[in-house]
Amino acid sequence: MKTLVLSKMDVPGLVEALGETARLIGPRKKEHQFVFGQITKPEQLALEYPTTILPPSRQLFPNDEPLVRLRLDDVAASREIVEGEKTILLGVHPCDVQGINILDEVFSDSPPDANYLTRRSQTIIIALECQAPCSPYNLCFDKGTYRLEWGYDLLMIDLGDRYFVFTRTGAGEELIGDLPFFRAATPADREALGRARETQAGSFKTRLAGPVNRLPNALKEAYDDLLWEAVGRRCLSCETCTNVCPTCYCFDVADEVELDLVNGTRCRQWDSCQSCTFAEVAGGENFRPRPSERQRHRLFKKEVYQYEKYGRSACVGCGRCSAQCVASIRLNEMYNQVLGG
Amino acid sequence: MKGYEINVHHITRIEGHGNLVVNVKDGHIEELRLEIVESPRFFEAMLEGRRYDEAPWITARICGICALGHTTASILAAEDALGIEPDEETVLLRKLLVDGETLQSHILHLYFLVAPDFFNAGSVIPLAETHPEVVKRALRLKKMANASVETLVGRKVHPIGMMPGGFRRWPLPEEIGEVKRLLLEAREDLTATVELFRRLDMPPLRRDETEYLALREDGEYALYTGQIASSLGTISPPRTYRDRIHETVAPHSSAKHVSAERDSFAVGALARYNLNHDRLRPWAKAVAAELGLEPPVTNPFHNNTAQLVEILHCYEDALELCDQLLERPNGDHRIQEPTRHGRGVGASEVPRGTLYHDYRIDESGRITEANCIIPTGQNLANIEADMRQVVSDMAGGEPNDIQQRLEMLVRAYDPCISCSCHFLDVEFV
Amino acid sequence: MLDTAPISRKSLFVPEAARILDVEPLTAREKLFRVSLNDRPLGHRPCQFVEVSIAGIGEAPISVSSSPASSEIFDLCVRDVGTLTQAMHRLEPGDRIGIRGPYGNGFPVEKIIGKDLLFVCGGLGLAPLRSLILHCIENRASFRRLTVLYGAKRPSERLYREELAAWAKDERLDLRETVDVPEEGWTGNVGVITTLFRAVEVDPLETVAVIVGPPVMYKFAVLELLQRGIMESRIYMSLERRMRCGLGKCGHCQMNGIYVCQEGPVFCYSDVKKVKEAL
Amino acid sequence: MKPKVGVFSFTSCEGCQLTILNLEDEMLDLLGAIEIVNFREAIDERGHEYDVAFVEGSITTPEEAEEVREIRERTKILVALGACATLGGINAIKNRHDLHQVRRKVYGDGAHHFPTEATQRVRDVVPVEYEMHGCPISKREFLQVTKTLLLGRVPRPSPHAVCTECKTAGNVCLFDKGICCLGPITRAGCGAICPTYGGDCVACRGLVDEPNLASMIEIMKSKGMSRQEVEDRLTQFNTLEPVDLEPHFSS
Ligand SMILES: Cc1cc2nc3c(=O)[nH]c(=O)nc-3n(C[C@H](O)[C@H](O)[C@H](O)COP(=O)(O)OP(=O)(O)OC[C@H]3O[C@@H](n4cnc5c(N)ncnc54)[C@H](O)[C@@H]3O)c2cc1C
Ligand code: SF4
Ligand code: SF4
Ligand code: SF4
Repeated sequence: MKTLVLSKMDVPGLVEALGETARLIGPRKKEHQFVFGQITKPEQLALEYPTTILPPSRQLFPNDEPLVRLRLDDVAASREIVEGEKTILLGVHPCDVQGINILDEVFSDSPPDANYLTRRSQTIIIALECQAPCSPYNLCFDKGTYRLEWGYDLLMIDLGDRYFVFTRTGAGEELIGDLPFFRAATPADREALGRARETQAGSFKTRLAGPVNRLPNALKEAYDDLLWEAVGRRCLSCETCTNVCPTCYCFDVADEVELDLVNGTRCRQWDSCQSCTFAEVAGGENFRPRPSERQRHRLFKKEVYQYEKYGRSACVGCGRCSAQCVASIRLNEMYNQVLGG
Repeated sequence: MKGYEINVHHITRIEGHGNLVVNVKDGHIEELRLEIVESPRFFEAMLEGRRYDEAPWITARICGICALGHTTASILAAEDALGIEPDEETVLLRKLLVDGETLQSHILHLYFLVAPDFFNAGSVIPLAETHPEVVKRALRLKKMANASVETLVGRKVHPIGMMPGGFRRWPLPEEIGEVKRLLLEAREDLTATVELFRRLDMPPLRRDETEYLALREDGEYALYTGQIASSLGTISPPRTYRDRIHETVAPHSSAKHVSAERDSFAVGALARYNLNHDRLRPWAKAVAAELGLEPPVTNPFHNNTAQLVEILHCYEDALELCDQLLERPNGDHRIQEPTRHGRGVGASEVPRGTLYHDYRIDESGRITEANCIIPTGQNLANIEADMRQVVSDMAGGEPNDIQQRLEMLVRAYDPCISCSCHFLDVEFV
Repeated sequence: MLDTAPISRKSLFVPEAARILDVEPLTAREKLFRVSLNDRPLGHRPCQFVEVSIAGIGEAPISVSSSPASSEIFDLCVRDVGTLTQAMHRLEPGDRIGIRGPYGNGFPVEKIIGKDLLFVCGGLGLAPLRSLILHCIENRASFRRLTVLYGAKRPSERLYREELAAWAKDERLDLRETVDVPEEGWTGNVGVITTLFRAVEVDPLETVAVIVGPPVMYKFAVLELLQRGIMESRIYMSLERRMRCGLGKCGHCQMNGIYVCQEGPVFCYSDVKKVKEAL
Repeated sequence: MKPKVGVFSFTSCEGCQLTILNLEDEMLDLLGAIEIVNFREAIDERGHEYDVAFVEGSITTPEEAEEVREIRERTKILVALGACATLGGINAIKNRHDLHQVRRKVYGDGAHHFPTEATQRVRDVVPVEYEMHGCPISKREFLQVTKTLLLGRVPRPSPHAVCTECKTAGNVCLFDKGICCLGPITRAGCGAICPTYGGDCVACRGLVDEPNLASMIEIMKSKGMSRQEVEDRLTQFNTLEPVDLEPHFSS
C-alpha cells in the first residue's frame, strides 16, 4: 500500500489522463441530483456529491445486457456475448464499493457468471471517502460501511485542497504509475488525514435503535409481525427500492428479435422481487402475491438470507431505497421497529 | 357533357376521414362537397372545468400530426388569458419547435402523400421499389425533422414538457447541438428535394377570387405568433379573430364552413407565402424565385410548392435559432406563473394554416369556456370552390381523370381532418 | 480490480443444440418430446431439469422425464401454458431446440436403497417423477415395495397412458390411480389423491415417500403421510418455482433463502418444513 | 407469404398510426416483413383479409361499432392501438359530462342532428388479442409486438410500473421536485418518456395489474392535492376506470 497526495488542482489533468486509458465513469450532476455517467470532460465530474440516483454497481450489471447472440434458424449458431472494456469507476463512496463487493460475491458464487465477472475484471475502482452523511436515511455508520478496508484499487480522502490517496492493489498502482499528479504523502499530510478522519467520525451518527448484528435474529422473530401488513398497505410495488439498491441483482431473461426474424439476442433485464408477478408460476400460483410479503422478502434477503449465505448483510446502508420511495417507506424505520426502537 | 358521379368514400393519403361527392348532370353540378366523416370529439366541452396547464396536453390529442401546433396555440391562449410572459429563451425554443413541426409535416406531406400522385403510384410503398433513393431520402429527411423535435421535447406526436410559462425540462446544450447537427446533415437531401419537386409539373388551376389569410409578424416570417393579415389588406390582432372570420353552416354538409371578407378564404403555406414572402430566409427566397413562384400565386396546387419553400425557410430558421440558443447561457428557466385571469386567444401558424385557441379561465385556473378554430375547417369552403373550378375546367374529360384531379386538389391543401372534426359530424353518404 | 481467478469465462447462458427425434401427444395439452444432444449424453439424475429454449421465443425449465440410464436420448413432457411451451408444441421431429443443464440437485437415490417407496403424484407431477420411477423399476432389486399413486383431473388428462396401462399389469410395482372428474369409460377411482392413501398399506418405519404435483397438493399429502407415521426425513418432494436462469442468480425461484434451482427442486420435508414459503 | 396487416382508425387523433409512419429507420425492413393491405393514411389499396389488424381510436358511434365488428371478422389477430382504443383515453373525458349537454354546448339548437354515444374502448365492442397502450403508442413496443406476432405468439403486457423504466433511465424523480406523478401505478412500456422530459406521468398506458390506488391517493393528498385535482389526474386517460375518492376525502 502506498500513501500519496493529489492536489485538487490536478484533478482535471488526472481526469483527462484517465479518460485516455479507459472508459471513465464518475458522478455527474443531473438537475439537483447526481448520477454515474461517462466523463469525457473534466468539468462533468462532480466529486462533491451526496449520493447518486442509481448506484455505480449498476454500471457493472447493466439493464438489458445481451447474453447470447441467436440465430432463429439454427440454435447451434448461438454465440455467447461476454463483453467488457477497461473501465474506471471514479469517486465511488465506501458503501457503494461494498455494494460492488457483494455483487462480486454473488456472481462469483458457483456457477460463476462470466458476463458480470468479465466486465468486473476490467474495472478499476477509485473510491472516495465521505466526509459526512449524505441523507437522513443512510445507515453506513451503523453498518460500518462508511469506511473501507478493501474492495477498491485506490481510495481518496478529501483534505480540503487535496486528496490523500491510498493504493490498495497492483492494478491501482499501475494505473497512476507515471502520472505526474501524485506525490508521496508527507507527515504533514498524514496529520491532516488524522484530523479529517476525526471530524468525519464525529459527523456520522447511529440511526438504529440497537446493534446491527441483532438484525438477522430480530427480523426472524418479526417474520409474522404486523409491521409487514402496515408497510404492504402503503407499498405501490413500483420496484424503486430494489432498482436503486446497490446489491440487488434479480433479473429476467428475454429474447429480442430483429425485423429480419432471423437474428436475435437473448438479454437479461433488471427485475425485482417487488413486482407482483415475480414469483408467479404457470397455472397462476403466486408464491408471494402480497406487497407485504414482498417487502418482507426484500429485507430478509438483505439481512437474513444473504447474511446466512455469505456471512455479511447485503444492505450497505446507502439509504437510497428510503430516500427514493414515493410511499415514504423507510428502511431505517422498519429496522428500528424490529429492533424495538 | 354527359353526367357523372364521383363518390370517394374515405379519400386516402390525407389526415383523417373525408368523403368526396360530386354529381354532375347535363354539365350542371348538382352536388359537390367534401365531407368530414370523422366522429365528433367535443374537445371544447372536454376542456371545460380542466386546469389551464392540462389544456395543451389535452388539445394536443385533437390531432397527432398537428399536436405541436395545438400545444403551442393552447399555451398562447392560456398565457394571454393569464398574463403569463414567457422568457426570451422559451420563445426561441418554441420557435425552433414550430420550425421542426413545419418541416416534418411538409416533408411527410410532399414525399408520402403528394409524390405518389406524380409517380403514378398508389402509395409510397411501391415507390420503395421503383424509386428507392427517393424513399430513402424521404425517410432520412422525415427522421431529421422528427428527431430534432424528439431531442428537445421527447416526442413528436404529443410533445412533452411544453406548458404555459415555459418548459418543464430545458434541453441540455448538447441536445440543441444535436439538433443543429441533424439539420446540417440534411442540407444535401434538401437540395435534392428541390431538384425533385422542380421537375414535377403542378396542374394548372386559376381562381383569382381566393382571399388569403395568415399571421404577419414584424421582422420575421410569421409562424409562431403574429397579427391576422389578409391578402385584401387588413391586419388586426389575434383577439379580433371572431370579427374577422365567421363560421357558417353549409346547408349541404354539416361541416361548418368559415368565411372572412369573401365567401371563402385559404390559409396554409400558400397563404403565408403570398402574404409574407418578403420575410423568407435567403435560400427559401432564392428557390421560390427560381421556381417562378411569382406572388400572388393563385393556383392552389402550388400550395405544394409553397410547402417546399417553407421547408427551406424553416431549415434555415431552425439553424439560426439553434445558434441563438447555444449562445445564451443555459441558465435557470423558471416556469412563469399567472398574473391575472380572464379570456385569452392564441393564434399560431401550424403547417396547414392559422390555428386559434380561445379560452376563458377563472381565478382557480380552470377553463370555463373554450373554442378552437382549425385551419382545415377554414379551408373547406375554398376547397369546394376550387373543386367547382376543376370540374368546369375539365368539362368533357373522363370522370376518372376528374376524380383523380379532385383528389389531388384536396391533397394539395393538405387537409387535416382529425383536426377539423373536433366539433363536426356528418352522416355517411 | 477483482482477482481474475482462473475460472471459466464462458457464459453459462449459451444453449447447446439438441435434436427432437420424436413428438408424441400425450393429452390435449401435453406432448412428449424425445430429444438428443449433439455431442454428449445428458447425464442427468432423476428429477433434474433442463432449461429448454427456442431462439427468439425464450427459455423455460422442463424436467427430464426419462430414466437416467438412457440419457443419450431423453424425454421432455411439456404442457402448453405460455410462451416457450406453446412454441414447443409447434415443433416437429427434426427440429432443434436449445438445452442448458441438467440443473438442480436431482433425487438422492442412494438414500432410498432398500426401502419401501411410495410415490404420490398429481397431474404434470408425473413428468419429473417418471424419471425416478423408471430408475427404480430398472434397479428393482435395490428397493422393496414400489407403490405409485397417481391423481389426474380427468381420465383424458392422464399422462403416459400406455405406460400406465403396462405398469398396472407389471408386478414389479403397485400402481393406483384416481381422477377428480370421471369421464365415460372410466372405471377407476374417483376423488382427490388423498383418497388413495387409505387403501395403501404402508410400513411407516421402512417407507420413503416422494410427492410431486401441483402446489395445492403438498400440504394435504404431507399431512396424510405424517398421519400414516412416515418420518419427516423420509418424505421427499420436488417443488416448482418460477426460474429464469437455473444458475442460482436470477432470484425468482427463491423460497425464503433457498434457491430452488440449486438446492432443489428435490427437498426433504424435514429440511423445508420450517421454510415458510415452501409449502 | 408475408402476413397481411391492416391499420384502422376510429375516433382518435391518428397519432398512433403516425407513430408507425414515423418508424423511419425500420420502415423498409418492416415493409419487407409484412404486407400492409390497408393503411388509409398512407396508401390507396384496400385489402380484405388480415392476419393482424391494428385498430386505433375509440368507438363513439354505432357506425364505428359496426365497422370494428367487421374488421374483427376479417382478422386473425386484433391489436388495439393506443389509449383511445385501450382506455377510451382523452375521448372518454366527455363521458364525465352529460352527453346531452355536451352536444348542446357545441351545436346549440341543432344538437339533435349530431348523435354521439358514450366513448367505448375497442374491447368493449369486440374481443381484442393485445392492447398496445400509450398516447401515442411507443415505437419500441410497436416493433416488439409486431415481431412477436410475426413469430406466432401474442406477447404478455409488462407487469412493471413506469417507475421501473424511470429508474432505469436514471431520472430525478418528479416527487423529489414536488410534482405528483402516476408512474408508480401505471403500466410500463413507454420508457418513462414523460418523466424523462420533465412531465409527470398521467397514466396514458393504463394502470398496472394490481394498482395500490388507496396508497397512491393518500400520497397525492399528502402532497396537497385537492379532491378535484386527484380526480382530474386519475381520469385524464382513465375515465372508464372509475375510482372512488369518497373514502379518502370525506371527513
Ligand atoms: C424445476 C421445474 C421443472 C418443470 N418441469 C416441467 C415439465 O416437465 N413440463 C412442463 O410442462 N412444465 C414444467 N415446468 C413448468 C414450466 O417451466 C412453466 O410452465 C413455464 O412457465 C413455461 O414457460 P412458458 O414460457 O411456456 O410460460 P410463460 O410464458 O412464462 O407463462 C407462464 C405463466 O404465465 C401465464 N401467461 C402466459 N402468457 C400470458 C398472457 N398473455 N397473459 C396472462 N398470462 C399469461 C401462463 O398462463 C402461465 O401461467 C417446470 C418448472 C420448474 C421450475
Ligand atoms: S391514443 Fe393518443 S396518440 Fe393515439 S390516436 Fe388516441 S389520442 Fe392519438
Ligand atoms: S418520476 Fe414518476 S415514474 Fe419516475 S420514479 Fe418518480 S414517480 Fe416513478
Ligand atoms: S410516462 Fe405515463 S403518461 Fe407518459 S407515456 Fe408513459 S405512461 Fe403515458
